Amino acid sequence: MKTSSGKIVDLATALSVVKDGMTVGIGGWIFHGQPMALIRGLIARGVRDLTLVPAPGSVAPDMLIGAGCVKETACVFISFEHLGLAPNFRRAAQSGTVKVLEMDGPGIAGGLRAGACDLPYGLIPDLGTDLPKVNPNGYRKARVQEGSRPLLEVPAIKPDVLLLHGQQADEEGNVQYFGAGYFDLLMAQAAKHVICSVDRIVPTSTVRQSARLTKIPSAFVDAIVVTPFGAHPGCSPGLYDQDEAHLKTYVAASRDQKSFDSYLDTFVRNGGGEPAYRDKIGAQALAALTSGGAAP
Amino acid sequence: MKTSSGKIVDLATALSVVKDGMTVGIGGWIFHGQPMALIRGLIARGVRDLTLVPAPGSVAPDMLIGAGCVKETACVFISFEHLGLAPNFRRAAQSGTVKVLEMDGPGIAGGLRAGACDLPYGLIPDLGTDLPKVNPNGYRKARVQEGSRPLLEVPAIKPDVLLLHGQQADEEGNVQYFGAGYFDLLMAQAAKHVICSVDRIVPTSTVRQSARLTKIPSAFVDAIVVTPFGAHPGCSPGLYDQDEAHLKTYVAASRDQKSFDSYLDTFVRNGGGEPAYRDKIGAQALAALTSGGAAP
Amino acid sequence: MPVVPQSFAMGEMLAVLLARDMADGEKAIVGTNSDIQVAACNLARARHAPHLWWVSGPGGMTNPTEGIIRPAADAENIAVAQAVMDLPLMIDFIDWQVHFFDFAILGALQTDRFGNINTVCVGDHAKPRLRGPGTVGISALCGLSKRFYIMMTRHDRGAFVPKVDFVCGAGHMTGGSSRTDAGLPEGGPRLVVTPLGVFDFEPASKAMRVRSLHEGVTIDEVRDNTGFDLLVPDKIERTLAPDAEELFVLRRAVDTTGVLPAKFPWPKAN
Amino acid sequence: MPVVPQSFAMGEMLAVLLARDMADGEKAIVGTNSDIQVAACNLARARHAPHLWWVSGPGGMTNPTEGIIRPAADAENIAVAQAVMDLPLMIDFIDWQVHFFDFAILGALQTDRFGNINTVCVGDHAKPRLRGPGTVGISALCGLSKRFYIMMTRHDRGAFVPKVDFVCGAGHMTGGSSRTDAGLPEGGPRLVVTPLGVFDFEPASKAMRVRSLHEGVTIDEVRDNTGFDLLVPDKIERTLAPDAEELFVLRRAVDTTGVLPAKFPWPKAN
Repeated sequence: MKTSSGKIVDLATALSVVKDGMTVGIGGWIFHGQPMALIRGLIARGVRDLTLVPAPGSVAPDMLIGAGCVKETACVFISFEHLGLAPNFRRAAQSGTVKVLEMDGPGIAGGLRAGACDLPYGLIPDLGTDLPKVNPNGYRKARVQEGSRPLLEVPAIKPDVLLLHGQQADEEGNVQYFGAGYFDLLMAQAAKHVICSVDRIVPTSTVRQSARLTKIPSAFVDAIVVTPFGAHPGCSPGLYDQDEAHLKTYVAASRDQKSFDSYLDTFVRNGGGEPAYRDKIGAQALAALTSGGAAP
Repeated sequence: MKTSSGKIVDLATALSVVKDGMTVGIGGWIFHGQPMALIRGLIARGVRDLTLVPAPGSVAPDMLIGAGCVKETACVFISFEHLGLAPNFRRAAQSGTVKVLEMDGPGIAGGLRAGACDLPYGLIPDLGTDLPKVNPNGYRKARVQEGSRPLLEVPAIKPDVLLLHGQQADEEGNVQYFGAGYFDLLMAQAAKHVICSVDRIVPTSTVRQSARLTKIPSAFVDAIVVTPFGAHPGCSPGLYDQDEAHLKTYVAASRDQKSFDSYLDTFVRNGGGEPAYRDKIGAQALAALTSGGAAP
Repeated sequence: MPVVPQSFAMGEMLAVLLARDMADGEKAIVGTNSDIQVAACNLARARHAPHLWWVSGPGGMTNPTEGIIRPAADAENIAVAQAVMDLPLMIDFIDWQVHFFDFAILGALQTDRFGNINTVCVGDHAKPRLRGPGTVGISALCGLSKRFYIMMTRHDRGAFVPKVDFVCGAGHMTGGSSRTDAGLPEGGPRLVVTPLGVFDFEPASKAMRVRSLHEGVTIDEVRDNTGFDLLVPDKIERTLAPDAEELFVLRRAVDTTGVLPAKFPWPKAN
Repeated sequence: MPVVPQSFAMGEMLAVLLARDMADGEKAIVGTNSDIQVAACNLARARHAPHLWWVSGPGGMTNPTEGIIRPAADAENIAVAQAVMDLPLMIDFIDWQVHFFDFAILGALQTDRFGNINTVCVGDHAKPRLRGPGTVGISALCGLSKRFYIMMTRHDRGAFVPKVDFVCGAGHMTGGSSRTDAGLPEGGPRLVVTPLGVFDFEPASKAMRVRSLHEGVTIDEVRDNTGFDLLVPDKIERTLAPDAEELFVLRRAVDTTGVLPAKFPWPKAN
């Protein structure tokens, strides 16, 4: 007996669960595995007032912020690395239009683990930083046992929806990564609903052949969207490099809101979805990213 | 420049750190990856008054207990599966000669994680069991926030020495497992000193070829002992099966202390170490375990 | 025990009875030394629940299905699994998370009227008459999964006691609402399957109740072998025996080397 | 900045200076976007510290050494690594454990007299003049490793300030014993390497001190570019420039494609 798991859905169906005001987690790591097709889809839908909890990221949180979808964002690390600071995040943070919940590695790790464990809070070491001063709800002094080092309590993090990007999945919903898994599985355990974009679908027999690559087993996945180049302009590890040229275009377009709106109108809000986006980027540009020579 | 990491040592050197009265962790899972050569070595050395913290195990904790090396043992699960109850553990627990610190999965997981994290205790759910009644130091009621489920505090577990068994290692001290890693890495993070037996040594180039199999990276390993058939009579996943015939001999010999002492005199306390042990088991028996046909 | 000669082994029957109660898409966990549990999950996957997801508790392999029943923790399961998770990644949802698993299937040294489970000891813990293997994941699986099954390969007054000597897995505790009153999530045991019959728990009192008796088993035989008063409905059902199709799939797709009949034959009639 | 034309790039010099201070058998962590850190660790491994162990913080690969400097998180490092750990397995020793790492090497938007680090913002956090990327592992690595290095690719009064606007990595805090008084383990910054010189911290006051100036750099130039008073020893050492053997190994075994000179040339003399 073979029936559909029902987990593979189109982009619109997958994103229909995301409502204004929700807390949205984002996986990946800086330019690796940013779930950009899902991000573009959310912007096209015009969701508002999101609270973001991004793993250390780049263009995914930055684009959502630049598109006006975000009320507040946790910031563990949002960077464009050698391309500079995250331009829209920077502008929003400096002008105060988006509230920043300052967070560090132990804070997100302890909070996600508490979320995954259905514990009210996690215990982390007090590392003497200024984070508790600017995020007092996120870092509370813990009652400490005699002789113990100072500790903080960090509240559980449980995103309403989590957006991930993997390289391939099977019909069952097992998602495989050719690179590192970063916080993706821990976030999936903590989140209430997990949407994962993948570049391609493969038979379950292919998944079984390299079971150690299945970083997000099907039990942790609610919806899968098959979107080739769905991590563009970031990289999809093992499949294609990040698009340096397009990222520079993006940074240049982010110099002010008007210019960035024009970028969004061209690439994201044109009504054509991912097929139109891929056309805009162009066949030669996409092909070059897959050939191993695009990295600087 | 190539020098020795100094981590590969002989059995006697590796075990010289184990002193009477220490807390000793044991890795593996039931009959999988029991570090038996290290256990036999400890018995031959005559260490006393150990406190054991075994991952769910079988013949490793049972033999140490039967040899009189143990003052008290944590018990998460000690079983001979289809071969019945762990005979020496059972006898010692029923007669009260060894104190049993009753523990469950959440207790050891929370305690090891707290140990690895240098936290004084871990928080686990209160699951309504009788464990806190018989192990009140191991399970304490936690102060609970409004609306939270009842929680327990479990103190950090930090074994003085941890004994593991992997299939192969390189000269750097990277230990590879062909099967599952169970609690071994978490225990290695929590322990103060980690000794790992392996069936064979391989070049680092071999390790690099399948880096995902390195379950215990070299940074977590203090000493490696190369002992072919070092997990016998348990199995070394992917290399040889458990020795059902010898395990039945073991169980039969464990019917009383006199009989078990005779087993130990024959197989363990004969002054010949592992070479003599392998001779006693015999070439044909060992060979059969490697051929894939020994499992029932 | 059944005096009617059966065309299937006890282990096969238990696997079939458990598989029938599983639904498509559910999530389950299987411990070490769990041949009947593995068979039940894979039988359900092969028949009516193709998207049932199960994971080897210690080994982390998900949905290993090869037509051969191997110990759930074995390395050979990696080659036929959909994923392999490291145990420290799994403890969050095994030992802490509420209702991650739809069900687990657990054996026991003792169970009692309210489906509490004991695998620790018979008699006083400080000086037990019989020292069992211990608790491992039983506390968490009984406490946190949406439901669990109790699978007993023996049904006698040593195994079915008025009150377990040691609670290592909380069932319905002392009955009624005592489980949720203690702060545990909704759940508890749903069915008890034994060589004699199938049992459930009466919704209000949460006391164990006869649901069906296997072919050839009498209610008196069950009473004689149970150390407490079972609730007995007016009309006692007869367990629907494994049918030809169930046995065909079990033997040709799940347990092709006959592990279940070899390891779990019917106990000798006494 | 150095007016003497150098036969090596700034990135190469920083890598060499850092590598020299590493000892065999030490454990280190390298974050994302850490070309100089990767080069320094692999140079030390290739020369005097063959058993130095380093792990990619986000990616989990250990000791990837291929003669090419790739981003530490990249998938291509898996094929040349000794191990690959999943991040949730690593957080215990990265974010919690005291003194697991011997050292980390960190950059910053700002550092101050006591070696505290800021990568969060310049100005008030609520309305910053410059919003930086954030803290990620810096808090834990500064707080928990046995020592750390501060590596600055610019040396000016914007980067070297009397007091950082936001402490995201605790150095010697307010100097003296303030770090351990606050309950942090022994540790803190050991060296600061910049395009102008090498700096350390005076043992009692824990204030930043000139250790050596690079060829062509004057103490006045350093004072002009540092926003606080550095401690200056009576005799100022000259930094020992990378020697031929160091550069040979760096270029022929560690950075064969020339990532460091391409990405980290000397700043233009002003």
